[in-house]
Amino acid sequence: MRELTVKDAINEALRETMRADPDVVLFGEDIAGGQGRDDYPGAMDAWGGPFGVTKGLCTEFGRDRVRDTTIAEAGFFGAAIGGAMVGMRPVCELMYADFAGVCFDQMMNQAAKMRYMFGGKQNVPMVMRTVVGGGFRAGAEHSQTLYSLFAHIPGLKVVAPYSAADAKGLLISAIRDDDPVVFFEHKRLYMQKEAVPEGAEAIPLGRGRRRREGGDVTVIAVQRMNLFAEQAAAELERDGIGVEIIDPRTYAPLDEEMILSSVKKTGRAVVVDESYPRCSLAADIAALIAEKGFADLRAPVLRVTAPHTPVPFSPPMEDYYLPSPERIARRVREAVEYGK
Amino acid sequence: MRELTVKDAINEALRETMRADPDVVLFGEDIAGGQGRDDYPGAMDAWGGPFGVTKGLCTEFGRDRVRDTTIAEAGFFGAAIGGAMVGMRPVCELMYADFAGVCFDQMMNQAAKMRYMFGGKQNVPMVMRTVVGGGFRAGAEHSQTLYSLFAHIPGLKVVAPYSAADAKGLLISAIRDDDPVVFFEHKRLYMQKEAVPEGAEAIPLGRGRRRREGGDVTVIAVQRMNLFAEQAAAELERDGIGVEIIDPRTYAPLDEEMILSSVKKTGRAVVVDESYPRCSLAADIAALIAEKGFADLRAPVLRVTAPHTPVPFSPPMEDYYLPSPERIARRVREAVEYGK
Amino acid sequence: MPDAGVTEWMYRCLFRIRLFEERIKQLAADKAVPGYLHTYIGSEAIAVGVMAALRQDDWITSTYRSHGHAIAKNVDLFSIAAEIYGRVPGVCKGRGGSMHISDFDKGMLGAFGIVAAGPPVALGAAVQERRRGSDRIAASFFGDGAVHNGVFHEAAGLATHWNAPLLLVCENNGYAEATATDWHLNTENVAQMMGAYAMPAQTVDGMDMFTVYEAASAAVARMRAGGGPELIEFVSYRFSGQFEGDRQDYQPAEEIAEASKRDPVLLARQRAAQMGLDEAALSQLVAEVQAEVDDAFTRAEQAEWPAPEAALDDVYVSYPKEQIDYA
Amino acid sequence: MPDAGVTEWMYRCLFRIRLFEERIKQLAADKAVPGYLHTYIGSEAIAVGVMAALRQDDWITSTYRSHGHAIAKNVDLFSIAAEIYGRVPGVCKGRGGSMHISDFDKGMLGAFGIVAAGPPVALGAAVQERRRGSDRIAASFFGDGAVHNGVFHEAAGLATHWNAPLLLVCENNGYAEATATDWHLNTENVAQMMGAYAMPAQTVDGMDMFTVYEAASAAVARMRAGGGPELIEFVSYRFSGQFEGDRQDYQPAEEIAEASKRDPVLLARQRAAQMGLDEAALSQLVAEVQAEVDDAFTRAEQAEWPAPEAALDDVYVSYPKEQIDYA
Ligand SMILES: Cc1ncc(C[n+]2csc(CCOP(=O)(O)OP(=O)(O)O)c2C)c(N)n1
Ligand SMILES: Cc1ncc(C[n+]2csc(CCOP(=O)(O)OP(=O)(O)O)c2C)c(N)n1
Ligand SMILES: [Mg+2]
Ligand SMILES: [Mg+2]
Repeated sequence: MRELTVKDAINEALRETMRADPDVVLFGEDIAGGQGRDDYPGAMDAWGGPFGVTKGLCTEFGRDRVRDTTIAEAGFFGAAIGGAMVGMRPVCELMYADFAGVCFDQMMNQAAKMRYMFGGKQNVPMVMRTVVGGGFRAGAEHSQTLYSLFAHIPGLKVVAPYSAADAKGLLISAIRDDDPVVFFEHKRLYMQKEAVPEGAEAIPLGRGRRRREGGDVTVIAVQRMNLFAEQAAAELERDGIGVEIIDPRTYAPLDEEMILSSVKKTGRAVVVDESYPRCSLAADIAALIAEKGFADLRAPVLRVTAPHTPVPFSPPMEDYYLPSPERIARRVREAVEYGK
Repeated sequence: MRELTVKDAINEALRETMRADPDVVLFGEDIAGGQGRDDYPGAMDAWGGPFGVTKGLCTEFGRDRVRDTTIAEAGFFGAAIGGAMVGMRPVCELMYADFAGVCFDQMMNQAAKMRYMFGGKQNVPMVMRTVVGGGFRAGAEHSQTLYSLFAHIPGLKVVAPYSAADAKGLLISAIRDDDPVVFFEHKRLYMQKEAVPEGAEAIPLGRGRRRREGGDVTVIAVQRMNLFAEQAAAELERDGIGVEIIDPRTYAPLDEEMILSSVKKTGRAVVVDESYPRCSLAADIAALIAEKGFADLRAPVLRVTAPHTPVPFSPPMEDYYLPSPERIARRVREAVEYGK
Repeated sequence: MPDAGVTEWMYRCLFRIRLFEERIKQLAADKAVPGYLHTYIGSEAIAVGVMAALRQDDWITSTYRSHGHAIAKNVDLFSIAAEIYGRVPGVCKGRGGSMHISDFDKGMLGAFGIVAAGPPVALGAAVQERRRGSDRIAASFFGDGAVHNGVFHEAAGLATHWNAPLLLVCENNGYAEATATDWHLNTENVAQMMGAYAMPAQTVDGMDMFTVYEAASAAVARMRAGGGPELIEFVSYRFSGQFEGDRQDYQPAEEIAEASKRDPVLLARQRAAQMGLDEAALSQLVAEVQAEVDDAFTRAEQAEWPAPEAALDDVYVSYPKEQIDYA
Repeated sequence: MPDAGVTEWMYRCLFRIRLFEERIKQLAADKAVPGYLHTYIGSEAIAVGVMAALRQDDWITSTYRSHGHAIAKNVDLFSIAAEIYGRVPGVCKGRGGSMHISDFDKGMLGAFGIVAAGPPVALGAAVQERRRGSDRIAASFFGDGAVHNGVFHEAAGLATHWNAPLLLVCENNGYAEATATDWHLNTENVAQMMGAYAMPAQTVDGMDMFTVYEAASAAVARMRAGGGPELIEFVSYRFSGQFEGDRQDYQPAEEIAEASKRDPVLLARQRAAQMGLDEAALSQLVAEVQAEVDDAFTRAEQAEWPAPEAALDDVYVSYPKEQIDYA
């Protein structure tokens, strides 16, 4: 099977769903680019978003379906919600998740609550695509993950894929889903490659992926942290420590069964999330294990997260800030040595 | 000592700090009321906010220091931040925490990050006062707690008092604090009374309050849940189950020591929070115990929270939705019976 | 001018709202219903006139002050009353309450508790209808206070940009909560603000339902023919408090008295004869509406309460049940 | 017209910015510095002219395109370069980077990565200064694209409401990212939008630093004397890409060529003689500035890296250390 980068896999998922359904419409800032200069060759699709993820879609589908917007996120997210209720399947790009604060009301109080609050007569089948993650030297306002702000809110579904095939299959599901879905893309994963099936094969939301088998410790890794967990696991294997890596892939709903059955086997859990530590996905998953997996636990549920600080810019500080394979390995060893 | 309601205790804390410091300025919608009708007797201070918490302050301190604003939360929260950096000590009211989405960027990316991001030269000594909580039949957009959205963000301090004396002492600390503080007030607690000291006695942020001693189970209760925990504890006592109730009072920073030392004693923990379950304070505190208190645990760390749904309006549904003394008691019994 | 059928509907609708809201005030005084109650008394002509200019299949967004909009969108009175009581036959199954009366099947996209949340939502529906080739339009109702909120401006700017068939209906009822509109506006009126978006805008009397109808009809006709957005500011007066229980200490007695001279119901009565409704016909119509309202509330009061567990339904179209219920 | 001292400062400042940014472009091409880089080339006259009209103790807010504002606020070039390199002597200790160059001690409230975050912050400082009786004012710099964001509107409305000494400086450089300003605006220009806030506003050439200075000085004088807010839209051109690495495929060559004829540096050179700076004086000044810039970067490049653990400092004024570090 041909390999694709995460970026191209997402582009393909959008292209295929747009071909299949004329009501799939994209909104975002410079998701095509060149607005106002269409008569100038090379203007249209000059950008495809800051990372080129949507490049080429405007050329194929036109400006009606690939809508470059003004810098009015609350406005166009609200519009996507309204459109979604009457037949549109909007895919709205929030250029960086760090900007969530300017349109959070639309997601939290409208998209998430309307079906419930108004008695179940209407749905909001929209997707919010947004870019997260540190390690890009992008500073405190272009590096946050903020998964948990959305996972906290009932009514939203939350997806954060690690690999290219998962990104494609899960985005297809997200667009076809009748509920609002927040789809996180990690800027440091865009160029990662994986064999990706041709055609529109959906991967159902709510199912995790066991990325590595192991008997001693279960490592639950959020999005990019799967990369570091893999590196840590390889090193630990040399010391005879078997690490099982689980990528939940979606966080609302969450594949509790896969997590708990792995912990049943290993008796130890380390949750890795590059987010802020407080009220994070790491805390959420650790609490789940401490409640429903307690009987199986032979060691404390450990977490590897960022410190309780904004994301620093300077490389040495940011490298220290982010979870590393070394820190993951250290925590895994702690879990293994606990009580010995 | 005279008794005060939570509402009056908050009003007194504001009044006393405003008398002591002319740079304490209040912003909010109708925190006085009657703007444009000052010539009409009874117009000024007609409201004092929807719950009358700030009533009378405008009459004493005038419109320059008690500023009724337009419905532009992002604007006046941003202004409070700017003022705070140059000598003001703004206390900004967000009428209901449910509106956090319209000014979340100001709190998350400006108030919380500026000191750090710009190298530590400036501070943002502001307070955001906001009203939370269910049980008021106020529906999905006027009943949320949303504590964890703010507790997730490094740079913010988070306070959620239960009792009148705590409300006064902690608000005084919050206003005097040189960091941005989010101060949650529960609408169903405003009329609760407690003996409150005269004068400006501050209660330091970061210290919990042990509200009840008990040897069998530690119940960590968030804000109004202390009321229900108390009721559950009284009932459980009749069956010889000793419940220790801890009110953390502040959540960033969190009194980890008080929580962990109690769990060390009881070996069992139940965390009660009326918030949504995912990535909530309940999950955060449960994860803390599962990591640092594991060795002491004799039972799973249990949680009592709202279900993963918006807040319903109709009384039977809302009563079912909110944690109840019965549900707390059931969880406590589960913890006690675990393994027996 | 509306034809006889429309005219009769307008009178019926006007009285439905007024009599419905008067009952609500009574129930509020008696503490007979739970929750916040925001009545529409004083602005009835706006909902009636605009809805008369719209089709049933046009979309609207409403606010926490939603009763009047829902009634004028022909949402059944009983299902509104039942919702306010929090009962099963309520239009939102008791999940919304008075602030969220919205019936999607009748063309309501939502009734929002967040000021200014409606305009962008209505905008999106307008955009989708037009790109599909339908001539349905969308109207968004909001108050004078909402025009200071950034979301309103973002929606207005995008509406012009997309030439969307969006009617922005600003209900200027003189107050935003306890704050007077003449104080909170920086401009003479709201219409003047729309130059920022190169959007046609006008300020119109909101007390006479026929004046409202004329202004709205002209705008709607333009939009059906492919035109873009327009804002109409209708000037009315908030006779009740911001919500029931508000003592209105800030609303001068003379001001209220002055405004009452142009009470929309009074004006409608004065124009009845001229509109072909004689005394007898009018009082018969009012009697019929009163009976309708009485019946709606009597049945609502007796309607069944939802099962507590119904709190767990309708969060998602699809989601694992055990991840909804943490009890 | 500025006096001789100010004029010389303006020339120095203009070249500081241009030569600094040219060095940045070079470093970006060589991938010699980390992170996003947004250069100010084409808008130098705006920062120079406005800052010349302000006092050092007036407040400003900047954006992710912050180098020019910081330089014109007399922030030391070395500490800016060091920040961009992420080194200890950086103005933000290496915690901010290129997008967040801000020196509070020099009157900068912040340089924000969020579009339109600045205006309300500057507004608050303006309000506090005035209520304290100081005559300090605040100026907020933002781009043409920011005027569509709701926060901008909320700040503008409140500024009029509070009669705050707030100068809104809109840098209309022809593009918001890859989107042309003539496309994204609904109006002829940005100034036209301010009628919504009854705020004085004008559109002024942003290429000639003396024209900028005159316009800004008049507004500042009004504010020092107790006047309220004003918006000035300065029209410039973005010669570089949105950020370094942007291929600018959407900026027509002819357009760039046309704009270059009014390059702020070119115009300044043309006016030099008239302003009392002869050829010799000017080239000497430029040589001095070049040396200054070279020195700043040479030292910055060699400056020490922060200790990794410095990531944990300055989050709060007071907070338990063990609750910051979860490593
Ligand atoms: C974003 C937001 N801020 C504040 C409120 C609280 N609030 C509810 S109604 C209201 C006044 C609205 O006034 P107006 O827009 O004139 O509408 P009216 O109530 O007069 O119909 C306010 C401030 C809210 N619901 N949402
Ligand atoms: C709220 C928000 N939305 C989007 C962005 C991404 N973004 C950064 S710069 C920019 C364009 C701004 O254009 P303009 O205001 O004209 O300023 P310029 O870059 O031209 O100086 C955008 C969309 C952002 N930083 N913040
Ligand atoms: Mg009003
Ligand atoms: Mg620009």
